[in-house]
Order: sequence, then C-alpha cells, then structure tokens
Amino acid sequence: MSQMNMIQAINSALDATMEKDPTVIILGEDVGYFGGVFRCTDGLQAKYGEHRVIDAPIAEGGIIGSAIGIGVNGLRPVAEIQFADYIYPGLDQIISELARLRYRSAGEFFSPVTIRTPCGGGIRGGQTHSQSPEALFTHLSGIKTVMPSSPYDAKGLLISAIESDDPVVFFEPKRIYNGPFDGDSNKPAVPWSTHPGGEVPDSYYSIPLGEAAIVQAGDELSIITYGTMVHVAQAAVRTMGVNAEIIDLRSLVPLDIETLKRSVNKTGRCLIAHEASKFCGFGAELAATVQEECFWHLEAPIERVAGWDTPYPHAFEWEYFPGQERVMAGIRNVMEAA
Amino acid sequence: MSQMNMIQAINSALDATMEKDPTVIILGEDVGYFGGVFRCTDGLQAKYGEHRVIDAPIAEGGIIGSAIGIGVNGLRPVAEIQFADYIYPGLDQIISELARLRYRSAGEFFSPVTIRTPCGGGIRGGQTHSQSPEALFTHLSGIKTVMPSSPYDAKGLLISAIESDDPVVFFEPKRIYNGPFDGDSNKPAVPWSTHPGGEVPDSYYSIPLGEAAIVQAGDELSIITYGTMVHVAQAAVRTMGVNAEIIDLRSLVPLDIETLKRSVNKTGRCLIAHEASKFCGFGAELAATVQEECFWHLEAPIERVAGWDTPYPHAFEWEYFPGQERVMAGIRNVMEAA
Amino acid sequence: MASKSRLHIPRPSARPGEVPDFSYLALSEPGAVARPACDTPASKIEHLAHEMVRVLDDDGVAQGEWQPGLSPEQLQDALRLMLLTRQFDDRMHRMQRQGKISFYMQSLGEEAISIGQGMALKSGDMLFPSYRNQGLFIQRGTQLVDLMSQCLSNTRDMCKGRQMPVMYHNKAGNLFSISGNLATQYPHAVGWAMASAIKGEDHIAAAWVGDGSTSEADFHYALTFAAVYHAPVILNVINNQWAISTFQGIAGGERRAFAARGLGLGIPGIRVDGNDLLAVHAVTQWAAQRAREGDGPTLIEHVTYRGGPHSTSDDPSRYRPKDEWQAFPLGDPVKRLKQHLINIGHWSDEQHAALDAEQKEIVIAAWKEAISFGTMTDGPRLDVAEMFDDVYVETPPSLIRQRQQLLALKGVKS
Amino acid sequence: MASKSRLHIPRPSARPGEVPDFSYLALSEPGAVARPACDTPASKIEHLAHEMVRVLDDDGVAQGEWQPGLSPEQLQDALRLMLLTRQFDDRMHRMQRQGKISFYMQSLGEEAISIGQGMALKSGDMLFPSYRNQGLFIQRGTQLVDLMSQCLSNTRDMCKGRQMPVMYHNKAGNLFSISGNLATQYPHAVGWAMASAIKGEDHIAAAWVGDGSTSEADFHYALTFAAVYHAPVILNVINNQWAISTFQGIAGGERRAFAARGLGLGIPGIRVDGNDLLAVHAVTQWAAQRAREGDGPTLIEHVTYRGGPHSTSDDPSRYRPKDEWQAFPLGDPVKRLKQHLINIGHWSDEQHAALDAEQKEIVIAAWKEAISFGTMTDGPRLDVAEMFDDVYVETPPSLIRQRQQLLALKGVKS
Ligand SMILES: Cc1ncc(C[n+]2csc(CCOP(=O)(O)OP(=O)(O)O)c2C)c(N)n1
Ligand SMILES: Cc1ncc(C[n+]2csc(CCOP(=O)(O)OP(=O)(O)O)c2C)c(N)n1
Ligand SMILES: [Mg+2]
Ligand SMILES: [Mg+2]
Repeated sequence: MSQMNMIQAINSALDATMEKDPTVIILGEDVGYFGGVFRCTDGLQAKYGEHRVIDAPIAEGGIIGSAIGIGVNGLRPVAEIQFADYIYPGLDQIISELARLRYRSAGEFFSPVTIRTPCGGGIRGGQTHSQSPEALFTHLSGIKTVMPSSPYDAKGLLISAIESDDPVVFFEPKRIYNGPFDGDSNKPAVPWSTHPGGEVPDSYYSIPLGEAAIVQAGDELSIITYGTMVHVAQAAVRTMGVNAEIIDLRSLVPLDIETLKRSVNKTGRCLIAHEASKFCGFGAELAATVQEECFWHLEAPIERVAGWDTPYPHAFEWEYFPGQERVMAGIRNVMEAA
Repeated sequence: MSQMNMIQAINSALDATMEKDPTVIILGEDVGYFGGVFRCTDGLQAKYGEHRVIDAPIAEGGIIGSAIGIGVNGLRPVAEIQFADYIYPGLDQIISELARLRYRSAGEFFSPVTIRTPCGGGIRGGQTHSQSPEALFTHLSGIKTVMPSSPYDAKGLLISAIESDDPVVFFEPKRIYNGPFDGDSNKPAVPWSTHPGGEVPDSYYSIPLGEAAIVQAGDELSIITYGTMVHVAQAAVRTMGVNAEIIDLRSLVPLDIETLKRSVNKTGRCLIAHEASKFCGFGAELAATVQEECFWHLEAPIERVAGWDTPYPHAFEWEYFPGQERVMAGIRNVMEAA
Repeated sequence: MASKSRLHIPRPSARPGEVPDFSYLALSEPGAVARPACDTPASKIEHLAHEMVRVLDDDGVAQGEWQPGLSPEQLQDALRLMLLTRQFDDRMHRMQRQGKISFYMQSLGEEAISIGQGMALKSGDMLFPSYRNQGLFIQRGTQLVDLMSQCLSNTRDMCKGRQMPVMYHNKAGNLFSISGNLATQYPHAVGWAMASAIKGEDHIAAAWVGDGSTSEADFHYALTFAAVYHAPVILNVINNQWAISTFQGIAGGERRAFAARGLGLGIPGIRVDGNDLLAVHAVTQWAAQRAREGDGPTLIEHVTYRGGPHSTSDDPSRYRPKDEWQAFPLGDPVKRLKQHLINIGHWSDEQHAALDAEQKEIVIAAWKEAISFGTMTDGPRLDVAEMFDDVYVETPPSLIRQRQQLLALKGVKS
Repeated sequence: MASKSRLHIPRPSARPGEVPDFSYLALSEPGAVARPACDTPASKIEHLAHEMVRVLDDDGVAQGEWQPGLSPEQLQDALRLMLLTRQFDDRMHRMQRQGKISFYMQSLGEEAISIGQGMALKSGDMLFPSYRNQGLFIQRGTQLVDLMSQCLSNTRDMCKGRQMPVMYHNKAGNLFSISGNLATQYPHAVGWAMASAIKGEDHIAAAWVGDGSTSEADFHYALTFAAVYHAPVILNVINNQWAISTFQGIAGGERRAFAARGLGLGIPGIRVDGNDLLAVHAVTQWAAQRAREGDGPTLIEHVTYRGGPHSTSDDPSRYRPKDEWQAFPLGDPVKRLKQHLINIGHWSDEQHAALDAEQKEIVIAAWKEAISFGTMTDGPRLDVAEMFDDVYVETPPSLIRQRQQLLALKGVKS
C-alpha cells in the first residue's frame, strides 16, 4: 500500500499490466521518452523499452486507427490522447471501426484498445483543454466509458479496462490528478495523501467495470455523479448537512442501473451532477432512466447540475464549473420541491 | 405550388437561395455534374456553373474544413455529406472549429456553413447507411440541428438554415425522401403527392428554426418526435384511436421547449420517439427536460421508443426500426401506467 | 460572381456523348522500366512512381525485367480465378437486379489486381481489402457459398446479417472485415504490420483503397505511421479512374500519379499496369520482399478502369461515356492474360470457353446452395435474438432487456 | 517480445547529457540554389524541396539569386520587429512565471519567419497563424496592449476571455482566430483561398503549422484541396525540430524533408533557412507571386529551431540537450540579420542595443497599459453575463435562462 496521486496510480496500473502481460503496449503523443505531458507514463519506456512505449506522430486518428490494427494482431494497445479536447480527429475510427468491429464481424474480429485521456476543467486550460466529451461516447454501442474519481479507483478500473476485450474510453479528470478538489478554487490544494482514495496497493488489483460505488449512504436524496464532481458533491452535502446518498458511477457504460434504482426508490429525490455541458450531456440519460425506473417514488423533479451550454471560457472557468454553490442550489431545489 | 417529394423540395430550396444570393455555393462528393447520389443537387451545376456547385474530394473533414474557410471569406457554403454515417471524419472541424469560431473570436469571425446529410434507416443500407447521429451534434454548443419530416418543411427549413449566420447541421431522413413512410415496410410505398406536406410553393419561403409543429392536436398524451418517426407515430395513433398530440420538433437545437411544456402540462403523459439508439439519444434530453418542466403534471413515466442500442443491422432492419408496433406498445405503457 | 472565378475545377477528359480520351494516362512501354534490387533506397527509385511497370505487351508477349516467372500452370490458375471472380460478380449483380440481394458491387475489369496480388503474398500475410477486392477472398479459397450467404444475410452469413452485401471477412483466411467507411482499413493494416514487427514475426500486411479514397484522413495517417515506423506493409491504391461520378482528378490525380503520394515521406511508390496480371504479381512480390526484409512500406498504384457501375445503385451513363472502358488503353485483364497464355502455347479459345463455362457452373451451384440457407424473402432466417450479441463480449443487462422487449413484442404478434 | 522487435523507432540525434548533433540537417551553401521563374511548373522544381534556399552566409553576406532586394530601411524595420517580438515574448513568458497570466508560448528563435513572411505579403492577404506566429500580429501592427490583454483575459481582451493566452485574432488585420487544435486552420486557409479565386479577387491566403502538426488529417485535407483546385495559398511548415518532446523524425521527417510532402500532389515544395530573414522573405514573395498569378499553392518548409520550451508548461531539459540551440547550425535569426546590416554598413552594435532597449520600453509601457484593463487577480473584470453571448447570433432562451441562473446565484452570494 502506498500513497499515490492519480497520476501515480495510473502509472502503477500501466506498470502492473505491462509487467503481467507482455502484449500490453502504449502509444501516444509524448508518452515515450518524456513520459507524457502529465507524466502518466513516466519511466515506463525506460523499463519496458521503446518498442512497448511508443512515441506517436501528432495524429489522434492515426493513433487510434493503428492501435486498432495492433489490437487485431494480438497485442493490447493502450492509446493516450493528450487531452480529451483532441480526441475528435479520432472519432471516426472510434465510432465506425473500434466500436463496431466485433459486431460487424459477428465476433470474429475485435480490438481490445483502451483509450486514456485527461478531461475536465479547472486548470485554466480554456476551451481546448477543459472539455468533458463523455456523452459523445456513451451514445455509441460497443464502447465502454469509464471515469474514476480517486487514485484507488483509477488504478483498479484502468487495469480492468486494459484487460477487457471490449474497447474502453477511459477519462481521467485532470483536475483531481493531484488531489481531491472539492470545487473551491480559493482554498489551497489538498493532496491525495489526505484522502482514503489515495491509498493504493502497489500490486495488481482490479475493479470491475459497470459497478457504481456508493460514496456515502443517505436517505434524503440521491446524488448521481462521477469524476471531479464526486468531491464537489461531497463538500456541498457536508456544508448543507443534508443526508444524501452519493453515487459515483465510475463506469458510465455499462451503467449500473440497479444501484441508481435502489437509491432513488429509497430517497425519492435525485440530483445529477456533471461538469460537461447540460444539454444532451450524460445527465440527460441519467435523468431519463431514473424517471423511467423510479417514477412512482419520485417526490420532486430530477435536477441536473452541469456545465453551461457554452464552450468552457478561460476567464470564467469558475463561473462555468458547476461548483459547490450550484450543487447546493440544486439540492435545495430538489429538497424543497413539493 | 407544386407537388414535390423531399428531394425536389431540397433541390428547390437550394435553387431558390442560389438564385437569390450569389454567395451561396455547394460543395460535396458527387454533387456537381452528377447531381448527388440522391439527386438533391440535380441540375444545379448546369444552372449555376461548376464554380458554385463543386465536386469535392472524398474527404468529409476537408469538405467541412474548407467550407469553414469559404464561409469566413464571405461566401455561404452548403456542404453535402453523402451519408450521415460518413460525417465522423468531419467531426473535429465541426466541434472544434465550426461550432466555436464565433464564440472564441467574440463574434468577430464566423462561418455560416450549412451541412446537409441524409440520415436514418429503412433503405437496406446496413450499419453504414442508416445511422441517425443527431445526438452527437445536439450536445455541442454553437451548432443548430434540424430534421424535417415533409417536403414543405424541408424547403422552408433548409432556406432558413442556409440564411442563418449560425452553422446548421441539416439531417434529411432519407427513408421519406420519396414518400411519407409510416413504418410498415410491407405496404406499398406512398408518394408525397398523397400527403399535404408534399404541396410545396415553387418560390422562396422560409420556416424559422426553433419552432416545433403540432402535427395533430390531442389531449390524452403528447408524442414528441421528428423526422420519419412523425409519420410512424401518426399511423400508430390512428390505429389505436388514441387522442394524442403529436409534436414534430423540426429543430432539435434550438429546442422549442415552450411547445413541449404546454402540451405535456395539458396531457400529463409523454412519449418520445426517435430512430437513433436510445441510450444517450436525443430522447434522453427530451425526457430529462420534460420531467424538469412538467413534473407536477406527469401522470406516468415518460416513455422512450427508439432504436436499440446496437448498430443498425442489415438483416434486421425492421426489427431495429422503431415501427408502429413499438410505438403502440409505448403508448400503451404511457396510457396504462397508474 | 462565378463568371470571373479563377478557381481551377478539374474536368474529366470526356463526358456522356463525348469521345473517350485517355491521352492523360502516362504509359510506359511494356518491359521498358528496369527492376531495381529489392533493397534499393526509396530516394533512388522515385521514378517508379511516375513510370508504369508493364510486362504484357499488346500482343500478349511478356517483356522485360519485371517478368514474375510464373509457370504456365500458375498462369492458368490465375486465369481461372479471374474468370471465377467475373462469373461470381456477374451472377451477384444480376441477383441484385432480380431483388434477391439488396446491393452489390462488381470488380469488373479489376480482377488482375486481387488475383495477382493474392498469389504473390503468403497465407500468413494479413489482408485489409476494400469492397472491390472480392478476388482476394476467392484467391484465398473462401467458399463462394460463404460470400453469397453474406450477400444474402442468410443463416450462413459470416456477419450474422449485420453488414450490407460485399462487406465480407474471413478470419481463418487472414482477410480483415470490410468496412463501409472508405479508407479506415489503411491505418489498421499499418498497425497490424507494426505489431508483426514488434512481435518479430515476418508476416506483412497489405491494404487497398480506391483513387477517390486517397483524400481521406486515414490514407494520410497510414502513410505517416508506415513511414515513421518503417512498417512492413504494402499500401495499394486502385486507380480505376472513377470514384462514383467523380474522375480521378477530383482526388488530386491531375498533376501527379497516386503512386507518388508517399514520396515526400520516403515511401517508395510504384505505378503498375493493373490490368496486367504479370506486372501486378511482380511488383507485389518486389514490395513484399522489401517489407519482409525490413525495407519498409511500399505504395503501389494499380492503373485500371472500373468496368461496371460503381454499385447496383449507380448509373454511370449519367456521367461518363458509355464506351469509355472499350477505349481504355490497358484493355481487359482477362483477355490479356488469355492472349498471353495462348501466345506461349498453353491455352486455346476452346479451353478458355470451357474453363469459363465451368466457372459459371460453379457459381450457379454455389448460388443454389447459398439460397438454401435463406434469402431476403424466403427460407430460413437468422434468429433475431442474435441481433443483440457481439456488441460487447458479454451482453450487458440493458441489451438483454431490449432483447426481451423485442421478443415479447414479436410474441404478442404471433 | 520486445527484444526481437524489428519495428523502427525514430530517435533524435541527442538526448539530455549528450552532445547536440545536427549532421542530419541537409544544408545547401548560401546562394547555391538557383531561383526559378515564378511560373515554372511544379514538376520542374522538385529539387527545391530537398535543397535549402539560403541568402545570408555565416559572415552575414547576402548571396545568390534569392536576394529579396530589401532596402536597408526595410531590413532595419524587420530587425526592429524581430526584437520587438522577442522582447514581447520575453516579458510575457516572465509574466506567466510570476502568475500574471495562466500560460504562454514564445517564438524564440523563429522570429524571422513571421516577420519576413508578414513583410512579403499584402495587407489584403488573409493569414491563418499557429500559436507560434505572434510575429505576424506584430508585423501587421496589432497593438501590443491588445495581444497582452488577450493573454490577460481582461476587459480589453479581443476574445472576451474565452480563449487561453496566445489564441489571438485580428479581424481588421486579416489575421484569423488561432485555435488550440493543431492544424485545423490549414483547410480554412485553403477554403478562404478558394473563395478568393471564386470571387475573382487576387488576395491570397497563407497558413502555418509546425513539423509535428503535419501528421494531422487537416494537413492532408488542405494539401489535397489546394492541389485539386489549384488554390492561391501558401502553406507553411515551421520545422523547429521539436513537437513538445518528440523530434521531427516522429512526424516523418527522417527520410524526406517536409517541403516534399505535397510533391506527390503536384504542389511545389521549397525548403528555406528559416533563420535567414532575407531567404524567408524571398521564397514567400516567390510563392505569393505564384499564387496570385494562378500558379497555385506552394508548400514552404522553414528550417529553424525552437529556442525556448514548448510552452510555460514545458521543461525541455527533460528530453533534449540544454545547449542544443547553441549548436544549431542556422544560428539565431536576430544575430544574423544584425550582422548583415552591420556588414552592409547600415547598423552598429550601439544602434542595436538602443533599438533593443527601445523595444523593451515599448513592451513595458504596453504591459502597464494592459494591466490597467485588469489581470487574472486584480482590476476590472469582464462581465460574466457575456459568457453566454456569441454562442449563436441570437442568444437562445435556454442560454438566457442559464445566464439568469448564474446571475441569480451570484446575486445571492454578494
Ligand atoms: C467515409 C466515406 N465517405 C463516403 C462514402 C461513400 N462512397 C462509397 S464508395 C465511394 C467512392 C469511392 O471511390 P474510390 O475510392 O475510387 O473506389 P472505387 O469505388 O472506385 O473502387 C464513395 C464516395 C463512404 N463509403 N465512406
Ligand atoms: C489536435 C491536437 N493534438 C494535440 C495537441 C497538443 N499539442 C499542442 S502543441 C503540440 C506540439 C506541436 O508541435 P509542432 O506542430 O511541431 O509545433 P511547435 O510547437 O513546434 O511550434 C501538441 C502535441 C493539440 N493542441 N491539438
Ligand atoms: Mg475509383
Ligand atoms: Mg515543431
């Protein structure tokens, strides 16, 4: 057991799988000699060689396209896309090829590619280093989508993602790479060593995809969230002293509907929080599903707290980010509705 | 006034805007000499010249990327993407550039590109000629998304789209290019001449973006839908004899929330129908919005009838397509819930 | 505005009603191009991208250094496979016209490419075909009944009804799943080849796209990655002059040959008479040896002509002269190989007619068998429940529920 | 497995702790490359892509046919603009280090490119810069206070706080909005140029990307469309040897020059000493004349070196020798132009020092003015309500509602 931040935990997951399985290889921009702009692959080229940790041309579509071919030939590629904002040139290969290869070939061909990519705002990255495009992936059939909220989960989920024969898009909320950010940008940064999620086994372990975690049990309302917003929600709940059940989805696809259902049927109130834009964000599916599954138990409209429907503006990062105040306002709405 | 099918209506819209505004130009694969694989641009190159109706290389990203530049230089490009299934190589230019240019330059630069593309199944096109990817666009801030359900609407909406200084993705449900298909593939095809929506003025007119149409008024339940599914819903309602209000959204973004709200607050029951996959489809946003806006009036869970969460399979096109039976089952669920 | 336009708009040499004109097609004399050693550095052989490797001359005589040294039996076998491909295409095209299948795409006029290349590669090499490479499947021994069953989406369909006709695959035969999206297979082939090199194996990969498809991003990605990592891959461009209604100039072929597209990355390009099976075989062998021996990727441009419509949905008489194929200077690959075999004393018109008739019979028999597994309208049908399989390794609860919904609905009906 | 790998992995010539080695850089002698007439067909001048146009020799003497014929005053002005750019960069870099702005990217060592090219183009020509082309903005007279205000996201920010620092634009100056996404501006420039040709105007477009960015799809799209329509555009690749931590070989530069990338499409390529303002100016003028006179696009590769870190977020000592820039054979563009001016008797060390000091003062004064419009932490701030503007022409009701929500929340707070 070590204290790790999320970068170290991701590095440890990559190390553990590469150690265990010689077919695992890494491909991405600056991932090799340099170890990645966020240092997630630091030291891995030195350890596993430049034939397993490969610096790639700046061509996201080429990285994903060639990773598919690499995967078809029996290796297990982990592709890094430097920022989720830059994954779009690779979307055609993801949508048209990676997601559908198994289906269209009736199970005969597949490619077990994992795509890791940092997402989310809060690092003064402006509109091109802050996006959370998960909803573009969750609509696709044939791709799994994951977003951890702690180093512990990041390692265990990433190992499962790499080992999965299904393709996985693995979003890393970069604002919590170094600490469990609660949404208050005025407070000094808190390191992961202060958080139980920063306790990470050094050795191999995995967390199954498709299982949400109940971060905190409660019975007044259910908060469904993932990534950075898990911590924001916790802080908001703490401040308000409301007895909320906070669910960290961890996997968006497959979605753990049972856990959501059990919780909302119990609490009768539901708030959904994510950083991505609200309109057609993943929260839309969550709200639609929850009202389908729990309608007769709902005592108030399901509330969504999310990024505004604008690009992520550099100067107004904290006004864009759905911070504690917005979560609290949302909670009040849900709690007071009658 | 003429009888037109949707192809002719689109052609007529292009003709009318090109006639009126010499800056309108068309760019796309096979659109020029040949007039497009669906013949939507038939005759336009002969009429307006090969400098205004331009055959493009097979490069969807290049078509959209260069169209952006063309638009920045004062022309008004209408780009055709041959099938919506092939728009993905252009997504980066749409998401990162077209949608955000005005915002990021604080209104100084913009490009009034309209992207026309046929979508939807029902023509035996298998998974790569049947998709309805509208939900990937509706999540973006800065793009308008439109899908007509009749020749009359197609012409009026397309003219508005071309004239809009905002970029618009204009989806054409190809299964209803030739007639108002009601979802029953065993029945002989019906031409647009049998339908009031096939009456199209020859001259210029426009229909504002952002206004839904109430296709049929009713007070037992609200059906929110668009594109081909408008006709399927009408047929299902006719068969069941239920007094449904059918709303054809026409514009997905901007969404006419007021009309939805008014209707569902009146009926208390809501069914949403689209052809795209259900999970994180546009119906998710509709359901989420409707429960937010109309919660206290809802007498039953909002029901979604949509494509399954699989690729569109060639052999099971009609099992995949959310036809009348599925709509009727959905209506029964909404009506019987208590 | 348009009247003063100075934009250059490429135009084909002839449109419907005009006289076909292939003067734009730079041809070399058969036998004229020298064959460099396989390990010649790319920078020394840039001329190969602009000349044209040809072996068979107009009289069917093999000329020059690129003669592949195939035996008469091998050549007869190649001819048989080309005839079989053509008969197969012909029948399937007509079955579509009769409404038995939903769609079809012929390779009429391009048969020498798939057959010649298939023969030049090893069975362990992985092929990433386009939709006009049915010859590769046939050359590798895929059962016609399997190809037909795919087109029929019947109970024997290797794709379980999930793809449109012609989107075959053959896992055991090392033939990758064909995609409806143009050029996406190109980076797959490069990645596959990279993995082969990483594993230290000597299998190579090969991929095919059409002239029109070279404008797609994946073409660029593939060339870039192949060049950077010196991947053991053969990248083929089949320049059949047309991409649906647009001629090859719209894909940038007006000023430079497609074979030259990789030169700026250091990828040697070689332009070949695609209707000359011997030339195609020879350049493929040459490129394969380069790849296998660590000399990296090669881009081959096959100059040919799309003899038929783009697909059964297409009517080429709307955009090109009806008799254009007849005027194509590189002729018909079947006739040319036939003439060569006759020339070298190993073939006759009678043998040819008999062989052709035999292929036709084989195709007819296969079709009979294929439809016994069901057609679009009759006979056994795939189980609709399988529609929800293979989206993921394990079908998730949400899809199981959707399957139940569908089955319940069908139950209600029956 | 990896031990037997045969995959080629490109490696830079030196890593930290090793001796810099630029022997890979093919140089021509200054003055050695002949200047062909502007209307020479692309196929006749392919050699220009592999040689290197150089004017200034190591002693600062101008050599050969590519001398641009700039007057001493013009050269002094160029030097001034380069110094101004460098002082601006220096200050902004340090302001980031002091936490005054969130991010910055210098163009240290690459100043001759933007200044030389800017001078060679006409004000009606539309420029599509990358993030390392601040010199273009400065050359076109964009107020420093405007550039700084953009970096500060303050009340004078032309982007209204919506973009990260350095993502400038200048509508009136015909400088397009810089994007954070690499290479996306390339097809925009080609489209803009196409529209110019369609309208019958003689404005041309020019775009810039880095060596690393050439692997992106947009590079390919732009070259293809430019070639097909013979668009009046200059496509520039700034090969500064590095793309963050990866050297230019990872972008495919090991075997062939980037200037050669368009040859296979018939786009002439020209490789130039990017640290030689005279050479840069000359080739730009040459390419601009081609474009303006209907001879189509040109690809220019500027060979230079990224003198600073990639950005303020980067630490190059982790991946390249600290002294690599000092060993770069093409030197420092400022020093070279200074030496040339001294050589021709129109400059002195004293004048240089004075000019530099003057630029520094200008920058300091501009900074003082800029911060009066607000910084990240102090002074006036943009109105947060504007965050919802410009998403669409008309702000839709849904966004008006979101704005109200935000303002209400802030009201509650205050
Ligand atoms: C990404 C994508 N864009 C467009 C299409 C539609 N389309 C199918 S085939 C074709 C023409 C391809 O021409 P070419 O590459 O020359 O191949 P050929 O048909 O001549 O063999 C087009 C435009 C597609 N299938 N995929
Ligand atoms: C599409 C995209 N992918 C990745 C990045 C991240 N990124 C920013 S700059 C850069 C390196 C670019 O190198 P180069 O093109 O050589 O330009 P230089 O920085 O050397 O001027 C990378 C990878 C990005 N901004 N956009
Ligand atoms: Mg073709
Ligand atoms: Mg660079």
